[in-house]
Amino acid sequence: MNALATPPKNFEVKPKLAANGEELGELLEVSMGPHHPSTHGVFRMDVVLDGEKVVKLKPVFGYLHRNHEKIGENISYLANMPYTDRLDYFCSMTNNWAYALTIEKLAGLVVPERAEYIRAIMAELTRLQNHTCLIGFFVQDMGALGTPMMYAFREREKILDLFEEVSGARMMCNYMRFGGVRVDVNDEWIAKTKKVVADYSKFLDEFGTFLTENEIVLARTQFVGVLPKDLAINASITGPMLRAAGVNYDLRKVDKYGIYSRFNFQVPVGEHGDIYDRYMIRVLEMRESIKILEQALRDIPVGPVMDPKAKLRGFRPKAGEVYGRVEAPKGELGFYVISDGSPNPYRYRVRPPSFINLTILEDMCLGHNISDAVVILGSVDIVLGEVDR
Amino acid sequence: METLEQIKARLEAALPSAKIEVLANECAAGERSLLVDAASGFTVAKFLRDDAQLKLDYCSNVTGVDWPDKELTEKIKVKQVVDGVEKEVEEVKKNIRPGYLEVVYHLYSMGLKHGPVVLRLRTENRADKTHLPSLTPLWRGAEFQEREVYDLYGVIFYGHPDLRRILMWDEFVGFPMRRDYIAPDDFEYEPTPHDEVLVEAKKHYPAEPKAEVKP
Amino acid sequence: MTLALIITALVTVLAAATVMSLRNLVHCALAMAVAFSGVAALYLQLNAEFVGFAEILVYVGAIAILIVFAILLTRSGETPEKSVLTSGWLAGVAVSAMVFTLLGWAVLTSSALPKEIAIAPAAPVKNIGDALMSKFVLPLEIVGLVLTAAMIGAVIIALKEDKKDNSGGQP
Amino acid sequence: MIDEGLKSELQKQGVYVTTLEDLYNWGRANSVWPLTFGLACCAIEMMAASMARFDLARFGAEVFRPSPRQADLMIVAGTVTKKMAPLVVRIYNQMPEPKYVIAMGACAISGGPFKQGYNVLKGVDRYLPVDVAIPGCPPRPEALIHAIMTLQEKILAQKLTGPDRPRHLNADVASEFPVPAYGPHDLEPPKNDAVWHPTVIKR
Amino acid sequence: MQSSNPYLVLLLLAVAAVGFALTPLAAAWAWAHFFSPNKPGKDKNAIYECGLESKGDAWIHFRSEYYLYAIIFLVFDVETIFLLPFAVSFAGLPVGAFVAMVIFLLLLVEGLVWAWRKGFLNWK
Amino acid sequence: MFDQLDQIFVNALHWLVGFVPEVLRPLVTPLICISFILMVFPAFFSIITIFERKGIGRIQNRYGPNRVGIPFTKIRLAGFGQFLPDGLKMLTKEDIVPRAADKLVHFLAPVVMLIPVLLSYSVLPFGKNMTLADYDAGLLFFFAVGGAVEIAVFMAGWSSRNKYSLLGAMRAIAQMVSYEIPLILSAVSVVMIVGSLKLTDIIAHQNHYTFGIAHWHVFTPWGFIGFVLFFIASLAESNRTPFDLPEAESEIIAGYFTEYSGFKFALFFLGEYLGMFAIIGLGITLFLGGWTAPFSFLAWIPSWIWFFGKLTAIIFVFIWIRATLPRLRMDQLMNFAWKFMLPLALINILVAGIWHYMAADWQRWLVCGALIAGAYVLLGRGLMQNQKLGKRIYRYAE
Amino acid sequence: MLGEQIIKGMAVTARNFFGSYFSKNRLTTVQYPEERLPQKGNTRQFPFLVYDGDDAEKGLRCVACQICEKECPPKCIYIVKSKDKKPDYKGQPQIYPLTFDIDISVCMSCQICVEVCPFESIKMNTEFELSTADRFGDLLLTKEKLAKPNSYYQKIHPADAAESDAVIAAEKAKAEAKAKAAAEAKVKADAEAKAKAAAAAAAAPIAPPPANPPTTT
Amino acid sequence: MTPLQVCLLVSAFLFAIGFAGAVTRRHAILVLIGIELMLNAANLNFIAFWRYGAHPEALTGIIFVLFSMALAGAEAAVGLALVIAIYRHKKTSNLDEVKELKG
Repeated sequence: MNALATPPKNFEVKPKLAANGEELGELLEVSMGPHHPSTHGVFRMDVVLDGEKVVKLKPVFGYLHRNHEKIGENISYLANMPYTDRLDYFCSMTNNWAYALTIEKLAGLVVPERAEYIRAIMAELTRLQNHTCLIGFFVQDMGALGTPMMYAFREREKILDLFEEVSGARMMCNYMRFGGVRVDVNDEWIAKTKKVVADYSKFLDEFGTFLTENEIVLARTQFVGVLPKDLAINASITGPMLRAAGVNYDLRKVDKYGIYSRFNFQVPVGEHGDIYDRYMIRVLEMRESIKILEQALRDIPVGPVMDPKAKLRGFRPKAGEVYGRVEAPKGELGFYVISDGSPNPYRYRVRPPSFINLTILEDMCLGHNISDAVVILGSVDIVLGEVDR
Repeated sequence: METLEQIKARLEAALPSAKIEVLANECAAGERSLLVDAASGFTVAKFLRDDAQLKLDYCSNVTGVDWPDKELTEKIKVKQVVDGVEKEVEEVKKNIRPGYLEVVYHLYSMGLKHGPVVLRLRTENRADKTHLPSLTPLWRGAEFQEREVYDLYGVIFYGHPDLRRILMWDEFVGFPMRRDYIAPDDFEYEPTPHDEVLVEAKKHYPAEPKAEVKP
Repeated sequence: MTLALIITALVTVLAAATVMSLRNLVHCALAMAVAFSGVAALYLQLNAEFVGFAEILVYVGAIAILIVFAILLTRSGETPEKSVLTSGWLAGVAVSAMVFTLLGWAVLTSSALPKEIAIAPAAPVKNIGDALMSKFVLPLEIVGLVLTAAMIGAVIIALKEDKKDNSGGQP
Repeated sequence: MIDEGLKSELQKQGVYVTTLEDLYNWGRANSVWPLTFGLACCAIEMMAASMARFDLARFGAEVFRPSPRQADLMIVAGTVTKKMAPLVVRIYNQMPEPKYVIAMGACAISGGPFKQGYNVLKGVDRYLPVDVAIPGCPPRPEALIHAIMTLQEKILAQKLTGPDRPRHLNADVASEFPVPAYGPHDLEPPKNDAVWHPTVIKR
Repeated sequence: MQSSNPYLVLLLLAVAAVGFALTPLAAAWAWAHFFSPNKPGKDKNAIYECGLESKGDAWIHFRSEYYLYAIIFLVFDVETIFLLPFAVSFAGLPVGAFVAMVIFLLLLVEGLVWAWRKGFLNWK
Repeated sequence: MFDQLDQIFVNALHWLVGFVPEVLRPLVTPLICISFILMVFPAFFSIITIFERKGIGRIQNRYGPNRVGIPFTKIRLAGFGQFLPDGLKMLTKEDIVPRAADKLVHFLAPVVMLIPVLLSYSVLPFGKNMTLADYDAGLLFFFAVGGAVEIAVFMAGWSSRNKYSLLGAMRAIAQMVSYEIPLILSAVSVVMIVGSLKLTDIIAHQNHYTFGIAHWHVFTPWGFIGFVLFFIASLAESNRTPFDLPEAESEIIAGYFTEYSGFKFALFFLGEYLGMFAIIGLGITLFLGGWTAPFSFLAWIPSWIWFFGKLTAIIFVFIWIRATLPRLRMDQLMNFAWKFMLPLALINILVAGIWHYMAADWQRWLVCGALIAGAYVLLGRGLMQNQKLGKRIYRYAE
Repeated sequence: MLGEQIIKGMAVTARNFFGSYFSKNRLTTVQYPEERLPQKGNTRQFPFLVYDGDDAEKGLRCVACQICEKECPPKCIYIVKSKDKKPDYKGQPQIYPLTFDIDISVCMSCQICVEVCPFESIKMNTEFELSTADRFGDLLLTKEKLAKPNSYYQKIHPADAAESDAVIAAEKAKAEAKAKAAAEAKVKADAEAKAKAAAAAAAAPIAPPPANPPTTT
Repeated sequence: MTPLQVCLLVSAFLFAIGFAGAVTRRHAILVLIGIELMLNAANLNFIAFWRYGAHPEALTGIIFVLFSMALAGAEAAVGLALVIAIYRHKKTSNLDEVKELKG
């Protein structure tokens, strides 16, 4: 558009010089991704290697930039709901919730109690399946043939069955609405969920024996990719990654959105901030999720699931702006919406946790082996739909 | 947490040169924001981050907003001499509010667990004076988000360590998230077109065959 | 028997000639592996089984790898040099041709060479072991010492700079 | 339209060609190794299809090869953005013949829900010849299995000789497609006219 | 199964291995020649690098660690050609010979321990 | 009768050779044997690939290939026909050689890969009297040609001129080189006790029974740990998980054969598997009594069945490990070889010496066992604690 | 001890291996083309149009109100209204869609069209075996391909179908009641008018104002 | 020609080739390869003379070759290490250039 706006091109790779000014082994510039088995989609890292050691790593984004925000600004508030499913396609329920929460904040809608319970149940189920799959993925990045992933997906299918039963779709649930949820759950479903949740701890036990103390897993993860606490806060890291770095910051406790204040659960916190901590924090979080689920399934009240004031069509919130956020499995998922009173948002912005969690990818990978870089990326837990939007 | 007015007062006391405004928000949530002039944006942000009472050490969300030129109409009464007689005449005056780009920061405190404080910075216009200070030196978390704002809106952050396009390719020209961006034309096959799409799609329809004169 | 010997000899000689005439160093190293295999085959023809296998183990399995690594580490494999030969190559070739003629002449005409003996001697590993651990214990220990010294020396020579760097240049 | 000479030739070869053709097609159809190539949401369902519940392996198609050199099938699973499209085409070009493309999901077929976007390619078939398209957003894993079965049927019906033989058996048809370049707003060219022949629907 | 020349088997095996590798390659070539022609192209025959155009050369100067391990390997490989005859005749040897071999091994191990202590065995 | 069955192949060979004129016999006999090997082991390879895919499938709670059987029929053979279409397809796949590659070396690499691999089959005893060539230094020969595989791997990786290939090749060589030493040293202990490098002698040494139990070397302390070392090293030598770094999919695409397509790729696959069979065969010979039966009452089962049975069993363990474990990192791999396996193998040689010099009673077991176990635990702990690895306790924030 | 946990991990995989021969939970594969998963309650794939009765053309519930077209997030519905009208199930004359196309190569199965449809006419199908080699031919579903009888709907989503049938029945009843009431009122009014007319004719010369017809909402 | 003569001729040829390579080629690694070839030539002589010599049972030739191999290995290790070290300093392993740079 103007001359000033010409973007600078890729930065030059400057070889790291040894102390005596002598060059080390020649640097190898390798592009990992976008078509790479372990970059969780079309993520790309431009890596500069010295031998196998990473001396520079630049993430390259945009290979899945599908203009989510632009589309969101061109369609109505309701029509945008199914698009949020496709942000973090593992966790459509929490995406739905974050978006619904934001718009409810904007329009001042009140969610009935039963709907809040259902939302919490769905969110925690999502967290369970997301964390399980993540562990599967990242053990696969470590080189396992996929067996952990198979087990993870085996359990995931059970949760997806529950989602499908209620919302109709396995992944893209499009389940929540402003002021409640779309469909009520029945008792049969609750009974099924109880069974899945009860079985889940058994599965986690087995998964734990399989992986948690496996010597190779320990060797590959402990003291690798350490993220210091201060850097984590400064770099706006959220979610399990932040807690693994030792910061007690869980939006379910801080913001107490939904009805999380009613549940009795704890926030596990790591010490070293390495990959193993990130892994273990997720495992422990799953245990806490199971606790929440048990309480929620026990206490769920009877009642309506939609705010009677909420309108499906012709929804026009008052002008203003709002930022709403929830603790999605990957971290703080925020939506920032500016309304100008029309049926479409004026500005619609997603604050994707995994995108911002990637800020310090280079810091974590420098000096480590290329194999570690892959595992570190796996432990960040990214989903490209969310990173690039 | 302090109210925005209190923060504003303390800021003004500490940084007299800063021009700070509290913007209203009419919607249910009522999250108001601090509008800071670009020149003192960095110092204000640093104050917010380092102040012991605020300790906004966590920059959650950075985003750009595009406000194109807007025609504002207002009715004003103007005294006019009509036929020698002074009269009050109502006149519709059209103002063009010049457009600008806005960058919004949502700041929280992790230690004190409060927030958000919404910080806004505005560029002078949307064409050539789109410079703003980068807050990446204060919050690493803003790095990619500012890059994104640069990529999609064209705000140039000075002080940013690595300001490049992030989502679009390097050869791309223009800023696609601006409201006046025109998407490239690829409407060759649109079986279910509507509105603008229909207009675009029609451009691709083959020319009507000339009506043949049948004997 | 002699025919097999001659064929093996020809292969070896050809491979060796190839080693010294190819431009690409990696090709040279590979041809060298073939040449050493040929030498090993010659040993086998000469009933020296253990030595033949050891030749493969040491030369093809280890030294060839070492050379290949050295080629990669000095970035010599990628492009052939502009001029492969030293300035005085003609003299070198002449001298070596002379050496070969001389030796060949000596070999073909000498009467001091022993005639082929009827019973081919065998060198079972057990005998080698016995000999090694009795008569040749001292040389063995010395070889051990030399190997250790070579290892330490080579490691120091090859890695000194890297060591220095790692103390100071951690990212 | 087979000319007479060729026809008799075919009849002469008859049995031999048929058996060879059947064996060849059978071999290809039952050993479809996909490329490890996930783009977006659909990739998860693609993985789910190879997982325990649906088990793509039963068809011998679980050998996901990470290198295009060893893969037969490219499952374009997810949104192809304009930034990604040149890479998709290049990876496809780098696969050895015979190779197949499955466009999995709405985005890969037509841009799907995201086709309004400025950075989304409206269908991978603008640049690549798609063999099978699976609608759905995302399609169920069973749908992917169904698509692979459809592809197998398609392979089994292919002719070894004759003018209607598939591309890879014909020396005159290129097996590479030009890789689009990044332009100031769009890819250049925005579509490959040799591949993309949309029907015209007038509204 | 002894033949007149015991090593003929090796030659035959090597030839068979080459034949075994070349036969299917020849068949594949024939198939390609008669039915499915190879169609090289600009992109197809480019180096694969995750779908991007390959930047820089792969043939670069590697770090010296690899060489270090090759050296130690060479030394131990050489050592085995002494160790194996020793092991074969071990049963008939006096304890002194065993001790001599242990000393020989210790000499090598000393080098290894030195490298270990100096941190050369830490892969970087 | 059982002897007949045991020697069926040997007798068949003699019978076949009987038709050949005397002059040609030295040539024809090995040729028949070689063609036999070339038929059996590739066939075994094809079956094993299906076996592996199905086994991994079962471990992962699914079926694995179960549809493809005999072509043009509805017979499915539970999917055991899957290798046929795979082979057919690879045969008819286009062959791509990168433009920048060193074409000659690129072509030769898969061929060269097969030579040492097949050569190593010459000394393996597949059954009683079923050895192609029983050299006096057979074991050394095996190790010598085994080492030559590295050259083929290097050729493949280097000639492709692909970054991943080259990284993979470098990794492969470094890894194979490192694990060859423990491999050889763990075999040395066996040689010390047996007193021969001849593989038939080694089996003969194990082919007698006390209380009906065979004297396999694995049933002694030094033999057990030797077997463990040999097993791990053979995992590494055949590039199997957790040592599959040279073809680490999640890091360097497909490693040194990234640029190989069509049947050349299949040859690498074949070469790797054949190499794996060979090295397992050697392990069986050294520690698991080769073709002998574990119990005297089972000795009637033909020896070749025992050999292939043991081979299959160990391959199953390989598959099992492959389906279970993640991969090590390069430095850990090297550390493991040089700082754990090599010292342990050296100690094992010492223990084998002690075992030889001590009287054959329980004290010998105790001393050797304690030495081995102590060394194992200490070295293992050193390896883990050196990196401060271990279980962690987590706290909960309020 | 080194390797202990690895062995434990291997025990887990071994348990799964052997378990896969005995336990259904350990062998979760559903061999798709032959076996199928039972259909989940609300499962959805692509929309279809419901019609009552046997004739797709006549019984189509859709009245071409174009709400779904407007609300569809990816805009994959295309409707052309008819110029003429045909009677709907209530017997009222309604316009109907001349063209009703859904491009399922774009559809994101979000179900918003179903939610916003006031006429219970668009519903979600469960059919997913739609993969095709002909993208342009097979993936643009026309009205003919979309129209499915109500009985089909009842089969795939019995609960929802019952609900929607109840809604329709209620509306129909309401409409009938209304029509009946209107008819009755008309009859009554007619009768009254007649009577009054007669009476008036008989008695008075001035006719009273006619009674207001009963109004419903 | 007796087998011994064949062996000796091969050995002489190997030696000559190795010598020619070592003298004429510029590349340091090739020089080392040449030296290895010469060593092999010597070894071949040892074995040949052991095979056709007077006292084969003494195994002196064999043992000597084994030692010679060990030393060749040591030589190769150190020599190549030197090449690498020189390369690191001078960025070349071309002997002519190394000489020039020295002066």
